[in-house]
Amino acid sequence: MDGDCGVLWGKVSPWPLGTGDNGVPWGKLHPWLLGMGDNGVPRGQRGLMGKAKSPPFGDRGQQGPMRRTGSHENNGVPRGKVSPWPLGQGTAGSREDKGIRWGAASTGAHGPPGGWARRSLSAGPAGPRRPSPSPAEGAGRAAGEQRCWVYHCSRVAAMVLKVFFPSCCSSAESGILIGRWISEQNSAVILAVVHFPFIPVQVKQYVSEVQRVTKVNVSVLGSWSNSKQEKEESLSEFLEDLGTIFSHEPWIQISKEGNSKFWSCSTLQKHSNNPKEEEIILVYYDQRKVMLSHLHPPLDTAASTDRKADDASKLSAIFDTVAKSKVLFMTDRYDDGPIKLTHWQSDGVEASIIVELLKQASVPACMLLTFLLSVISGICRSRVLKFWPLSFLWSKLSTCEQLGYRLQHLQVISSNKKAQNESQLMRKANIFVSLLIDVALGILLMSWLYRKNRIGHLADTLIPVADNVAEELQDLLQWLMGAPAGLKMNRALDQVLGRFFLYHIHLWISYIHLMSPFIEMILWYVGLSACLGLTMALCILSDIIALLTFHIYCFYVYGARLYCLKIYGLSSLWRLFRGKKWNVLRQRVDSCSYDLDQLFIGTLLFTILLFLLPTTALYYLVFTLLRLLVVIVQGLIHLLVDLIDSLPLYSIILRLCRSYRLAAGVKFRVLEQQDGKPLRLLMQINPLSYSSVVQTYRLPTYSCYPKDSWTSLCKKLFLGELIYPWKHKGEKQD
Amino acid sequence: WQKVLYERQPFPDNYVDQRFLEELRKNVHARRYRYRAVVFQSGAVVQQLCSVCVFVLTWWYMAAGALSPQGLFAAALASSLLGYVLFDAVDGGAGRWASGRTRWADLKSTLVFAAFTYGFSPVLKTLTESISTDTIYAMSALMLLGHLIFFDYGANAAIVSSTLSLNMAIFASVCLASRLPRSLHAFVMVTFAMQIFALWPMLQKKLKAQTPRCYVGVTVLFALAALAGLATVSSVGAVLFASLLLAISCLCPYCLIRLQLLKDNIHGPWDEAEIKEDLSRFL
Amino acid sequence: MEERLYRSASGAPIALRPRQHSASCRELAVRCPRLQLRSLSAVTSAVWLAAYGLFVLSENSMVLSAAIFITLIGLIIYLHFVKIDQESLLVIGSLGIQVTSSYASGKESTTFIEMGQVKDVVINEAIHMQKVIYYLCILLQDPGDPQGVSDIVPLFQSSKPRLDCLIEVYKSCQEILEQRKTAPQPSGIK
Amino acid sequence: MVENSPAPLPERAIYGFALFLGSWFGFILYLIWAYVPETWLFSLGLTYWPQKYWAVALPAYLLVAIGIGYILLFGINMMSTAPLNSTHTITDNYAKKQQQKKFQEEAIPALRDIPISEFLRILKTMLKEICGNKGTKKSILLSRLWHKAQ
Repeated sequence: MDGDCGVLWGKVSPWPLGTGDNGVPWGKLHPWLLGMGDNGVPRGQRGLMGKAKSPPFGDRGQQGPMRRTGSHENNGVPRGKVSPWPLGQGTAGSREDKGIRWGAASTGAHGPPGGWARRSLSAGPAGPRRPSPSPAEGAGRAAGEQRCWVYHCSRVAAMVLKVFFPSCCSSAESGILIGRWISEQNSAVILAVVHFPFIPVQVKQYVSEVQRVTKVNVSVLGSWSNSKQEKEESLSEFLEDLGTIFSHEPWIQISKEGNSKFWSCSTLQKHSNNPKEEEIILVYYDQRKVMLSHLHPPLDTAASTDRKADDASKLSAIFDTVAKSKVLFMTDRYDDGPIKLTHWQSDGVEASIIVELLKQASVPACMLLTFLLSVISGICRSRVLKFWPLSFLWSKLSTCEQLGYRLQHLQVISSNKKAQNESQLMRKANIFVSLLIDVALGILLMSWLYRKNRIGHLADTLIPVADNVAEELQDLLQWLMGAPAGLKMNRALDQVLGRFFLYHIHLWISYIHLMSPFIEMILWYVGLSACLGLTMALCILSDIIALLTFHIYCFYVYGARLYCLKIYGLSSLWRLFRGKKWNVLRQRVDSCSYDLDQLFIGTLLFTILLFLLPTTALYYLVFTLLRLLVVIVQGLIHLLVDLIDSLPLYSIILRLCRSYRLAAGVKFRVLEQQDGKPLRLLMQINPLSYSSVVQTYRLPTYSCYPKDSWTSLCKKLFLGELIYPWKHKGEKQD
Repeated sequence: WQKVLYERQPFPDNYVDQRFLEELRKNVHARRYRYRAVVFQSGAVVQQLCSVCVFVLTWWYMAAGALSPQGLFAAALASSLLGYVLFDAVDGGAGRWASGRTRWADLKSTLVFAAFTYGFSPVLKTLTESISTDTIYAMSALMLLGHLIFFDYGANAAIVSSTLSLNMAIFASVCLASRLPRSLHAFVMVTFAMQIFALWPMLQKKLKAQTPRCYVGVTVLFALAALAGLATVSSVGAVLFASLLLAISCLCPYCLIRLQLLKDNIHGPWDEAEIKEDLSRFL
Repeated sequence: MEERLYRSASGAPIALRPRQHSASCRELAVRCPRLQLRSLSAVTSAVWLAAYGLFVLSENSMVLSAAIFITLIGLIIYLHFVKIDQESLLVIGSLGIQVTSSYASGKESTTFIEMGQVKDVVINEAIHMQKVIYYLCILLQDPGDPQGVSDIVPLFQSSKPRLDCLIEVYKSCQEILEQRKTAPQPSGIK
Repeated sequence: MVENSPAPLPERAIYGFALFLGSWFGFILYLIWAYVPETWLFSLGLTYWPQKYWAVALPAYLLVAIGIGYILLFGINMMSTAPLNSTHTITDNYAKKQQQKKFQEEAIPALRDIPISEFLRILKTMLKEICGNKGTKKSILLSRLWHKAQ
């Protein structure tokens, strides 16, 4: 293994690597390598090394042959576009070399030799030490056709280096910058400043510890000098020397002089053959807000795992980095560690003790609740309730639907499973708040209802109202049986229809009178349901309205059926009248030659139906209007219920009070600037608009009203198809 | 110069030279008409106008009570039997043989027709009683006008639809029949309408194809009969109707032939816009 | 930098103010004419006159108070949600494009589009209110299809500058956008 | 089919003639209805006329309907134009189909759409070129554009 050792870097381009040192597969494997550096033993699984064939950063990385000469030059560090890493540093270099060599060897052993050799070959001509004139182009060619030019112009960062600097560190004392280097965007996210004095080995240890915990490639990125007085020559030299200890490419040096707002910033490229000046953009960000905020739209976890590497946008990478290194910020200010850091400090932990206690207490309560709920839902699912008439009834009563819905909610809340991601957590919180408010409103309603015998009053008024409605209907029918509004109706048909409906009303009135003694008792018990929530009470109200206006529904159905029959007959006879017919196979109207007798009978029927249409249409119109009135009242009640059910109150309150928590994106403000100093931007969080908060976190409801558009509703009304406040069975499947 | 746009030429894009109108043609589809032929063809229009007139007259007499339904029924039966015999006799049964229609089928449709009409005639009686008479008249007038417009006079045009024409006539007859005093009247009226609007044009068409001379005679006789009938009701109406018939059969053909001279269609090497979609589905 | 005067599609005078913050950062602001006191007072007095006429007819003082109320509410809504004073476009090479529109009341609405999503900035023409207008828009990259455009973000929607102004903005945007295309890769890998 | 071709056929000519006569007849009838006093008409025995009111009302309604038709047409136009942020302002389904055609070496390239950004870039360089001589015609500009786009 002391010969050539090709290492897989990625797959994009052949790359002339370093000055001939250690070949290390980079990517996510860094933490282990550091670990090896410390102990001389690889911590990671060897097997995984072989999988480096497709590292998560594969698209960005390079691959190429590596010539190991075995020399331990301090500055001879392999660098790549992926993630230059402080490897083989001065002090530890010789000791670490062994371990790294082992790592490389194992890669060679486990990696698939075929693909490997090919890549080495293609990389061959580039040779070591020779800088490639235009890496982007080379990469494109090597990668082949599938990597088209758009990729490069949109994704590959230009010569601009972006430094994301936490604004809380602007007054920190001099030290070194810790953060993550995102090479594909050519940007550095500074997380903290380590103050002088420190021992380099300890810093490395600390960094590797952080890496292990947070799974973020935290590294030392550069130096930070905050000189209150005039610039000290020795300090700046020292800072440059630091760059050789923590070798990172590029080594960022930021210095602030006095109270000047304009910092100077420079990068050190030790191995650059191209000493061209880079443009640097300093972006200040609020560490706390960025850490806590939740960028929208949230990436789908399932879809993002494989695409995350190349598809995650720049901003989400930065947000992700800061959010993941939460642990870094949790260390106490007064903790006496070997290293002094400046970053955003979380406030004390005293209050969280109570929260912890509550958490502990909630576990048994949740378990009990879960058990009860599973029993209830088991009963509900039992087969006895599934027989036809009952199941039909359940599906039509909105109370039952609402009950089932709430049961589901309770199950979600009381489940012991930890919420997997932010949106699930949000959903739980939203459900909880909506349930809480619902029950509070319900109890308020109940306390109002059961005072001063209001139930009795209600019952006393209900019966006369129902009677009154029936009488009004009777009068309406009498009017229709005459000559309503001067319309010319067919007298015979008019009489028949009118008598039929009058008989129905007669039946209805007797039914109401039979019921009247029990109404108050029923209302009293039904009112108790309000303690389950306002929505429950409203659903019961809606059901009561539906039951009390059953006669109107019946009339409507008769009228609609009759009218529908007429409309269909007329439409087909109208086609016959014009000498056309409906072609079922081709779904269109074709011309057709009818026989003489067919024509005659068709036209005769057409005439008769046409002259009878106004009578039927009038009955249909009147009863449809009545029905629509009832449906609108019910619809309003259901709208209210849906509003309470689905409004994501928690998210809205969060947006109101902590608007940065829900971020739609960011916005930049250009800060005042000076010539020769880097451009300074302030990154602020752009909060999500309320409408999109509601849209994103809206809880799904069972929504029992149909989702017809207005045009389709009008069409249905015109054609005499039945409209229901609930969904049809067939539509549910769509 | 070449008539192409894809090559570079030292002319502006909209340039044309002298040869441009060489391929122009005029009045390709124009037809020379002869006066006698046009007058002969206009007989169909005259016939149909007279049919409508006779139908309305019959209804008038029935409504006034001057014509008994039984009498009309007998006359209609007799004439339709005569017509039925004539229909086969004119071409010696060739048309029937070609269409493959049996006498049994004829009898069956007659029976179906009679049964339905007889069964529905009481309904027809009460159907329109609440609708004002003026509305009924307006509706019938419109329907009869539509019948005249859509009738198949022998020209092949998009507007012609014999089914629609017949249906409109039946609709008008049902409307008018519902104004008659009794249901038997209604039955007889609808029967008569069927005869005059459905059967009579079929016989006419056959006559016109087989014996043109005879057809001219029948037309003249029929027109005279209609005029005479109209004269008994309203002399002004008869005068107007007679002038209308004369205008259609004599003046209009002359006018048509004179107007042919003004025809100025141009055809050339260009593509005329053509509507590919079948527009008839909107009708 | 100095302002340059142009006209909007409807003929109103607008001012374009380009500002170069650094080589790869440029801001282009288009300022619409401010709300004229004259037109404001004309509308207000018209509404109040109409209300006074109604008051004389109906002799109900509710009409007057309602008119005042409606005018105030309408003015607030107009200033806060409708009237846009300035629209600006901040192009930061390698970072993204930020579109800001500031309303007359001082409210600002900002959208930031990352460079990775931006396919191009183009001048487009479209039919708008029965006439053809030119407008500047950002084409967003379709993540599935490298040639495709997933969405279009129109710029300067309220001021609607004419073509001469748009060309000016287009050129300065392209200068920065072209940097990202021609620039070699970061030197860290050399 | 006969109906779809716009050629002036003889049958069509006859129906056109009938329409011509009919419209004249209708117009004369309208004039008689509108201008001749009702008593004169009644004395002739022609009693079945609509009210004279409609002789004025119908044309008025028609005019108003035409006005409303214009407004409706404008509204429909505005509804059916794509909004400014729609991708249909720069491409459509047919353009996508053309993109799928493979480019062949040494052959006349297939007709294809030039993406708008490419087009503008070409136009920008072209405009600089053209600014000098204003006499350049549009067709030449387009043909050059075409050659550059290849």
